[in-house]
Amino acid sequence: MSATAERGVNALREQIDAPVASFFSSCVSCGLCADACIFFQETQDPQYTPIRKVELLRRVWENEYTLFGRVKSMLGLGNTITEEDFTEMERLVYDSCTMCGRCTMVCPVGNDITMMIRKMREGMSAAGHAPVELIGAAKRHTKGNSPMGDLSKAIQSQVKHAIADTGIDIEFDKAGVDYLVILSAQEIAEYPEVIGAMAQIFAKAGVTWTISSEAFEATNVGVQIGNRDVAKYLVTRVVEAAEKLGVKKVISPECGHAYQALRWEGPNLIGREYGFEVVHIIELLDQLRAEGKLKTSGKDTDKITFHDPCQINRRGGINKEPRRLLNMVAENFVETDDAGTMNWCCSAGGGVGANERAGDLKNAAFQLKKRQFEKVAPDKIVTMCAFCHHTLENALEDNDMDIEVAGLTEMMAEYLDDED
Amino acid sequence: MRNSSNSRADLVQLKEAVANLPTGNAPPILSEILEALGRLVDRAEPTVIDLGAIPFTGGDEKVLQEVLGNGEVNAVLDAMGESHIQETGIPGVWRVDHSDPKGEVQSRFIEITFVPDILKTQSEDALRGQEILAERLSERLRATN
Amino acid sequence: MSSSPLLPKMMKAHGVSRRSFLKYCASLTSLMALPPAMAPRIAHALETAPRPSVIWLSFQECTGCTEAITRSSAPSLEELIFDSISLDYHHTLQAASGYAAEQAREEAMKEHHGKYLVIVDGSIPLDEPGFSAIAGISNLDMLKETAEGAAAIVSVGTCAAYGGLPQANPNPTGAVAVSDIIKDKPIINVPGCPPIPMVMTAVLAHYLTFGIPDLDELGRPKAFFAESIHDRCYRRPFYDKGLFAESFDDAGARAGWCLYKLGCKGPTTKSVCATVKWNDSTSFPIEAGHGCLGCTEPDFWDNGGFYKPLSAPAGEYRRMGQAALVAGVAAGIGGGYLAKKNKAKAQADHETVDAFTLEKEESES
Amino acid sequence: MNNPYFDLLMFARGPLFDLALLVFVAGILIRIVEILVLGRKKDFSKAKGKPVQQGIKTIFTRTLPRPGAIKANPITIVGGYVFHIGFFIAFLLFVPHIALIEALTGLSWPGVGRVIIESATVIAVIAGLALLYTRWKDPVRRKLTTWVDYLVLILSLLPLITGYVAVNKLFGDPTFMMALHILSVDILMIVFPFTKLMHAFTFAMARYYNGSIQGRKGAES
Repeated sequence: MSATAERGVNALREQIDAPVASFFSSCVSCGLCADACIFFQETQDPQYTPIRKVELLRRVWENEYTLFGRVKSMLGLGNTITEEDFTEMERLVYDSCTMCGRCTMVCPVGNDITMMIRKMREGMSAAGHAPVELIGAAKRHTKGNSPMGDLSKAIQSQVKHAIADTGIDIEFDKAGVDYLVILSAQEIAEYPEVIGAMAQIFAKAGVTWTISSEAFEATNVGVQIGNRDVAKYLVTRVVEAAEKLGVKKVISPECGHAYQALRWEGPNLIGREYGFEVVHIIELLDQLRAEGKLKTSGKDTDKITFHDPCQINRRGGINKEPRRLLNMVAENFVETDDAGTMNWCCSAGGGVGANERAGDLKNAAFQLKKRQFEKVAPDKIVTMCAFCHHTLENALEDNDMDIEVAGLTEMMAEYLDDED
Repeated sequence: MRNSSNSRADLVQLKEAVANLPTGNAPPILSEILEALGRLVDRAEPTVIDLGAIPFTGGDEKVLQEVLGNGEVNAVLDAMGESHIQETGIPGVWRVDHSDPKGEVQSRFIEITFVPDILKTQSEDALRGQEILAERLSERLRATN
Repeated sequence: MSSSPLLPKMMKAHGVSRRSFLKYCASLTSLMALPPAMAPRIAHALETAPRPSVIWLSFQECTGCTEAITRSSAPSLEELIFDSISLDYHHTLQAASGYAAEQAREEAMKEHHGKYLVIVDGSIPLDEPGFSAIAGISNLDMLKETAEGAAAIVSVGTCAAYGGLPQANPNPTGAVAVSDIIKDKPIINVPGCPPIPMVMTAVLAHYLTFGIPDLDELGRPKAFFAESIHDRCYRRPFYDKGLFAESFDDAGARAGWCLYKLGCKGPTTKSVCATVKWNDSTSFPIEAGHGCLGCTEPDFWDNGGFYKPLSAPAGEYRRMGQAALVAGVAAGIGGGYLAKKNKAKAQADHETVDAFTLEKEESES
Repeated sequence: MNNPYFDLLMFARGPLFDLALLVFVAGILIRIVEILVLGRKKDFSKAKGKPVQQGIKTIFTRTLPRPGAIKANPITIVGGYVFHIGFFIAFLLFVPHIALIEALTGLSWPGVGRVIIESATVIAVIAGLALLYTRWKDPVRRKLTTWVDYLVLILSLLPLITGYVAVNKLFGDPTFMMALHILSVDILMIVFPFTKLMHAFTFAMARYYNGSIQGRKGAES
């Protein structure tokens, strides 16, 4: 069993439904999606026009899902898909798209192009045209417990550090608690402070929680690569662990695609509703704030701006929450242009960051962010996605920009009110 | 009904207002008249201008009237409907307007002439006049006898 | 048989002054958009036209055209002009009848061979000669025979000009227009059902004075058939303002709004009805509250219904639309079913993939 | 004698219109029903927002462009608006057209005067030509555009142009121009279901789906 063009076409075939059919029926090739795309913006290369990236899906739809297309195919006028077509589309679908969702917002007829890219990747991956780095990550995640490989030891030691730092006890696999905290590999490896931060906030708020020793990692390379079998396999681990522990809610970490995978795709991948609810950590913090259980004292005097992670704000609906929280702790909070729903991607989401081939494109795309940050000239950029955090940190450094990047949860914990 | 008759009145007014907008055809007609007067003076050559042949609205008529004014002669013809023959304030320039028996204007002319032909008694009519008068006289004679 | 001009005598007899006649000719000249200086020439041509200069043939017709000219109680100048030049052979009007009448026609044809004008009203049946015949002579034969020596032919009325009502679907008599039969003579079409009397006179006057007038592609004198009724309609401002009568007795109709929606054919009908009008310039159909039927245009009987708006479809659109609704939904369900089947098959064919089967097999080198 | 222009007009209003109506109505229904029958899977994720409401809302709200979009694509957006608005004013508010729709459906509404109709027509044609220009000149659009797209845009402009010429008797025989006008509409109706003109109907579905997908997540759309 190996990847073939035929398998790819079949995967595309499986993806077509009424929304896709209505989208392709409605596209008038106006090209307005181009300006919404960070890669087009920074290269002005028309090949990066988003709707062009889903051409193969469109062909399958036209050939096989419309009566007129069937007649056309029968007359030999159909446009069949070959191995070469997949090869040609590979860089468009994976290298020049972070699935940021801006095109979906601007399309005048309302086409969800981003959703179709996700579907397009199903076909690409099934045909064997996913980037090797993503396939590698999928293999590591399947064999181990994170796309970085086995992080079992790492999580144990990071939790130990957190306990030591905060003096708050954190128990693994504790049954009967309300919340299950899941982290992203990036956090475990790079930003473990978030564990202590959560422990402090939750202790103050009286939230009961635990971490699963089996499923402590929330990322899902299956969603990025665009393969539902892999995605289902990975999400099932989390679902099973959560249901085994009997928690009421699972906390999705500061990670964009993990939120998509866990909260929105997951139930559909496994084909049933969860026995628990999924909340994003920032949603929970804002809820605690509203309930008066999250109190802060003092404010950061730095000039702070906020970077909206695409998958959490634009495609996840969490927009006002981080701003309410940030305003509690930031004295000098300034928004960049387009902040909020139409914020520009950090330049490396959707698997682009891991894709070495896409390095130049990624750098080009970051120039847009760079200009926006330069205009605001903040001392600190706060975000709520560890991968955005990671990308911005590296890109700022590469561009010789001395701006600190921080996670919002950590920042909240820093100004937590100490009084009882 | 009230509304529709109101709007009707409005529309009739509008229609008239639009119909009476000057087309700008009066000035060229006036220069044409001047030229024609020259021909009349120099060579006794008359000219007739048909105002029905070009767009010529009430507004244009007003301009014409302002420039030409009223003259000394004003005749009304009763020949299968009225005709108004009027010398304008510019001697030698005449207005000749024919109406049908219902009073609808049929044709409008400007004649640059010493006297419009239509005013003259036609010889055929004069002949008939001679006959009629003769007949009437003989009838009178018979009656007195 | 005298050929001395008759008009001056007739005018005198009817107490019409020459001044009235001159005035009429002036208006006629203006109507035809001829230079005003032409008026005396027209008057002269009409006054001195030799008689009999005209032979009037009536075929499949309703006498409406003749009626139109002679309709008024007081003699009009049109009537006098027609009478003075065409009385020699006109079934309806001439005093003579039977053999004497036919003899008059034959004599006129012989005497004025190559010079007389033929006026025709009515269409000519081709299916069966007996459908319409005069003195045992079929219309077809009479037309051919009379046209042979004619200088020109004037087809008066839509029947003679284009076939008219007799030709209306299903055309039971096989009626045709004069121009369908006579190909070698100049033909002036003066369509209308009936034509406007003043237009008929004007055409005659033009012919007598200057010969054949400028004709459009349908053989009509351009002076009278260049503009549509719509262009000169007094209700046009309502059309332009978007105010339309919805029925013949609604407030809009009473307020004189445009009759387009009630089927008025003014926009596609060329004639001077709206300016010259009828019955001594009293009115014309639209002024009387009824839409134009389009009677100066060929096939006006069959052009999609008198009371249907011009923009309404003229065919079997209702049945077509219903069929399309049913067929569209049925085919759509069929298409959707095929699509669903296609998807179900794709799902059945799905090979479950894992991270280790995402790559292509190494191609054997 | 026949008036060939009138015969053409009657052909365009009669048999050809019937055919066009059949293709238009049946074709559109096929395309729409086929999409609806295909359907979509039930979404098992727990909704945060209100997918149905937001879907319906998005059908309307997506009519307005995002702030800043006009600056990036002035011709496409402004031209697109003006073309659509002008086209629909000329199409739906001109009384002879209303009479046609009334004959077909029994529905009727008041029209507007000629000044508005003709201004709308002229402006729509200018906008359409601008759209054609940007399609040809702009690299993004040029790369997306197929010959059918050019054809469809031109075919959409023809009824406006021929209608204007016919009503104003600019040139040619008015009856002939009217026949051409109706002919151009017949052709537009016939190509409609097979081309991107379908967006006139499916845009509502697309916007609904977009809105409902985003709405489920409580995200903007």
